[in-house]
Amino acid sequence: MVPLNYYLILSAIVFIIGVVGVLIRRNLIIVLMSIELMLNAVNLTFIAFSRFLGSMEGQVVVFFVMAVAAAEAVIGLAIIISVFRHRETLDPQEMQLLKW
Amino acid sequence: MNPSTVIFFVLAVLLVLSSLMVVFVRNVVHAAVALVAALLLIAIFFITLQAPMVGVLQVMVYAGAIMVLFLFVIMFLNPMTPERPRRAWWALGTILALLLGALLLPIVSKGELLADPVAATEFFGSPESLAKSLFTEFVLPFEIASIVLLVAIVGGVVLAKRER
Amino acid sequence: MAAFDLLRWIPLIPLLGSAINLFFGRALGKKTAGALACAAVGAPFALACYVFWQLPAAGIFRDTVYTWMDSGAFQVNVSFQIDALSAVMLLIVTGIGFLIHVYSLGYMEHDEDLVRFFVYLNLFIFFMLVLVMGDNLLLLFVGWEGVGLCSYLLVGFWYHDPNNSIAGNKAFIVNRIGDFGFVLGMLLLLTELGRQGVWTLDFLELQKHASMLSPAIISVITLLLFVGATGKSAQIPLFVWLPDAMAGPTPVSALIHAATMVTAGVYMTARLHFLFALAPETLALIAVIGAATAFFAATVAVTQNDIKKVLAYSTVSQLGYMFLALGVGAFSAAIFHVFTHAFFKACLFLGSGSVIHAMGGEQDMRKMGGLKSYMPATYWTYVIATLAISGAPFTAGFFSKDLILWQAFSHGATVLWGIGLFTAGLTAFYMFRQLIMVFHGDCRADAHTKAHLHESPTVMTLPLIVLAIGSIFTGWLGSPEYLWGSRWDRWLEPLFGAAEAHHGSVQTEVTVTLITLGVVAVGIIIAFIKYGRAGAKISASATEGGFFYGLSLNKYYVDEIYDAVIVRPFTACSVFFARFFDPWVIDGAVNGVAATARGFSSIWRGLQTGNVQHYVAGFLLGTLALLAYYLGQT
Amino acid sequence: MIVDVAIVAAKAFLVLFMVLNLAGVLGWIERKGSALIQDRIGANRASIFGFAGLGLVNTMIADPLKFLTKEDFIPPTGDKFLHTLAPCMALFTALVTFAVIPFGDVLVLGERVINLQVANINIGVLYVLAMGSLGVYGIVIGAWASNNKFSLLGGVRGSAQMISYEIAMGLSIMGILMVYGTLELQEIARDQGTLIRDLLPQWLGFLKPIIGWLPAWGIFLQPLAFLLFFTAAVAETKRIPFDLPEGESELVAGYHVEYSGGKFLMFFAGEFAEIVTVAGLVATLFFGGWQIPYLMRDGFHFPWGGAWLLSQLAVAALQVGAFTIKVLFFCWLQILLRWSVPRFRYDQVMRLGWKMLLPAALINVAITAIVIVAVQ
Repeated sequence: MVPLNYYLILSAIVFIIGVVGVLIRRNLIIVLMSIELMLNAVNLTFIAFSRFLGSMEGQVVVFFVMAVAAAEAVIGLAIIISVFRHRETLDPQEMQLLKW
Repeated sequence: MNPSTVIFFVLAVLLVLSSLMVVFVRNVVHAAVALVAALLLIAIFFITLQAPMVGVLQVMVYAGAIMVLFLFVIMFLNPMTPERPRRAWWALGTILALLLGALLLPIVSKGELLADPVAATEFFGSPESLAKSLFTEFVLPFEIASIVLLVAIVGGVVLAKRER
Repeated sequence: MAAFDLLRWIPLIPLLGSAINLFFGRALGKKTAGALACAAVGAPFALACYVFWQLPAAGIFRDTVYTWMDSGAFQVNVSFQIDALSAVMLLIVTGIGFLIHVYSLGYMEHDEDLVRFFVYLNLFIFFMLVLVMGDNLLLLFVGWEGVGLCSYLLVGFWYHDPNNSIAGNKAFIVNRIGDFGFVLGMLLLLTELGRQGVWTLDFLELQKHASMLSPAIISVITLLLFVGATGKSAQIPLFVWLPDAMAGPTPVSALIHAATMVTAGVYMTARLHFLFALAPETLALIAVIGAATAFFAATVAVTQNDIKKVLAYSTVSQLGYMFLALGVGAFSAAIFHVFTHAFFKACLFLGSGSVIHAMGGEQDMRKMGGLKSYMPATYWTYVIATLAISGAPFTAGFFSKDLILWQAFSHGATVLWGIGLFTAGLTAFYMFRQLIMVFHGDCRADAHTKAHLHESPTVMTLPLIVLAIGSIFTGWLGSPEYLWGSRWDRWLEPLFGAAEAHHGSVQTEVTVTLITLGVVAVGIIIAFIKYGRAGAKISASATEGGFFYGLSLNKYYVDEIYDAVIVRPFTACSVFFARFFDPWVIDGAVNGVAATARGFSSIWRGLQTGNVQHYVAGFLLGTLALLAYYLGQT
Repeated sequence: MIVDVAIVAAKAFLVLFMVLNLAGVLGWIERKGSALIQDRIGANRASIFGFAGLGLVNTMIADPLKFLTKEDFIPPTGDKFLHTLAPCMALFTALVTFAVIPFGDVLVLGERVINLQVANINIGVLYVLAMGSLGVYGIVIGAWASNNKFSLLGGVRGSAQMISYEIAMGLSIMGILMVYGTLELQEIARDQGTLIRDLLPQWLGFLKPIIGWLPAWGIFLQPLAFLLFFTAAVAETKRIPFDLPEGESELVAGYHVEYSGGKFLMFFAGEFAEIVTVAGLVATLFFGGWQIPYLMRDGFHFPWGGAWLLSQLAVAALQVGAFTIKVLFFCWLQILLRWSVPRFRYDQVMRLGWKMLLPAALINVAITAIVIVAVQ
């Protein structure tokens, strides 16, 4: 049986990789995908805890995370499409009109 | 090292590799395919952790629907202008992420190694057990989730519709 | 005391009527809206009659709807209460209100804004009912302010003419001064009683605990409350708004500015009689002001040429009588005069409205005359009401005014009685002057108006007839002891109790009455001598009538004096503040605060780059700090 | 342990072999069938050393050979890796789906109980749907990797179409899941062995003589679901009348326009494997799977009395045979459909999926729920 810590370390690594993606990539679609990666890293933690604590709650939470992630992806992609239509770019650093 | 640990490490290495590809590959489609691979690997992890229902749902929802949507949008927009990375920002981001790792890893790796405290039953993780918690204890969040999805559908249509 | 759930519907029905007409009135159409508005007052009248019939058995009805505010020991309920006094006012408000609503159907028939008119009118009835039915001073004040608002809205009803709006403003602002006194008095009462450990504004509670206050405090409180009463009931010095308020439609003048709202001050004083009875100085002042107002307004009324202005000053004068009665402690007599006055003054106003309606909007009496033959119903009802207000024997005014004069005399206020007596003569004179100028002699109207002269429709004459009947017989309820005795005093006895002990013998009383009748007769005769003769000079101007005539015609220049002494300095002061204080000090402070905030934010706004990834980095930094803190803890 | 692995491997091999060969056979059937429908001869050129008599065998061998010997062309501006990955994914998802479809009841050999199904997992239906949803990647990635406008258009069309019809397909299965109360395909197949008279409640007893003798197959319990599922499944295979992603007359060949040789063969075989899978699913979900009416584990028991006892092996053989015949029938039905119906327009495809199938599936679920509550 693989110990719980292994899963936690693995998901921490994946999570950090996702963070890096969100931080440095200049393509909104990849940023969004990195967010999905982070969500999945957290999901892995939930499932691992669910298994090792013998509680279904972790799996239920993952179920909800998936629902929310689906909604988030739909809205995020719709926003990307409408932004791309207006500005012909996917670079988040060029979308900075919303400031002082 | 028993077989399950070996399988774990093989899958873990693959997962980390595909995750790295998602973030560092230039081509958006390659990144998306790498993400699909990562999601499938995570689904396999779910199944090995006695969550087959969630695992299959992961394949259906994430790999089967969300990522197709991503690919669809990528093809729809077909953004071929290459990114112009900024070195300083890359360095900063990497340093911050490494710092996060340095702080996070000690937390998750310490503490006693739990080794299967609960003998997982056949029932655990099955559709019945998931449904039981979903429709009793979590029925309100479940209904709210359905509303969230409805709102997302409407919002997606409104946002992506070309205004006339 | 008995609980009675039906009570809340008495004010609610007019409110509902108002709301329905407000939202759906236009869709319903004029006829339906008008009928609805009338029904919304008629139904409470029926309820009021039922309540009145049931009242003797119960003593007091009370209906607590809900708790309005609950602050420590202090609690105010929205709660309605009917006792003998409220019941009388309730009948006046709903009964006469209903008649005037019906009358308005005819009077306002051709007006574009009929629906709006009825919305206001129903709203007024609602607030007036809250005023007379509230079981605490605060609820009374709500009604008090509400009727003030409706008065403002209705005076300026024809807002296309700026003069009407100005008159509305004047009514509102002058009332505000009085209301300020009212609020101060109420707050003082609350805090002073609170200091004794009784936090209440409930009338019954107040009555129970009134004796806990020191006489000096009571004097101050009652004086302040009386300031409120002078505003609402048009007494010196705040009477100036009432003549101008005649700019509103005539039914409004009849309902608000003659029968109901302006008597609110009298009602309030009577309602708080237990307080006023403990403050003899205030009562004395009230008596003096009442008598002075009565006399003063009567002298003005003598020379006015506007048919409604005469009635307006007459109203002020009659209100003065009421306050005279209050001042000598004859609360029952004051309310009795409120009751009879409501009938004959409403009748007079509606009659004048009928005349104005016939004359096509003309209000100058100099251009009338000889209308007797054109509009008999209006004429005869007008005659009856004129006789009643003049105090002709066995009319309503005879009983009520005589009672007041007798009370003044018997309480030893001989000088005030003398003034009242003289005023009675003046009243008879100017009322008959008006009657003669409007209905007798030759018609001085131009040919066009003459051709259109007509009797008013039945919806207008019917209320007149009912009110004329009331102008005679309502007085019979309060006949003196030497005739058939007063049902009125017996009705109000549980409330005002032995406060009204009659002094003096029957002989004296009869003698006093005869003197009054003599003075009244002299006034009538002079009126006929001066204006009744054929070819009498009707049109007089200020220059040819002598000094006093001019003084009276110009209302003693009170408006001008107020303008010079109060309004102009006040305006000058406002201008100073507007020009200098506001832009430099106030705006400077506000702008300074804004500038300070902007100055500091210019330092920090660099953080808001608009770049999502920068925000994510900030996010991450925060997470790192939290994690580091957590690690440091363990 | 090793024997178990060997049995599973054998079953997997058997199924793979059968499906792939069936795909080959279907290729020939399609050629000949279309020729029959269009009143021509068709597929008569393949000959082995001049011998053209064995049309089926010849074509089955000649087709793959032809593909495999052709040049494998990759567009120079395309993406080499993904171009190769795409057909593999298409074929893979089509083949692995069959793993959970049972082709027979259990076979008892001595002490060993062999489940005639490659993998018996308790969420078989979901697995089918999940693999079906992965199938879209073959198209999308292949289309994009070709770097061709036609193929990209085909890929976009394909992904939209497959996502749309997946929903209707999943919801139409929902009725079946509610009726049989399980996600296991083997369980579903087993439950269809009962007769309707055993399911009828007391107050519907009068129906027993009329329909009580029917087996409780999905087609009888969920007729609407069958129509919806079959339509959606055909749309998922992207064949006429739903072949918008290929659209030969508009997009040349759609997503596989830049494919040739072995990779094209994989797409080609994947498509036929999908047909077989759909047929297997339809048979399992709605037509009793391996069930033959009144055939129990020990032989036939007829509702009107009487029995015909059979040995266990014979029963197993009968079951597998019945399943095969059902699968073949539905394969033939799909091919017949393809050559009988014209292609939809794209908006019609979308309207059918979202405005007709989806609401109908939802209504079906609602009605099923009400009926289930009423019957219980």
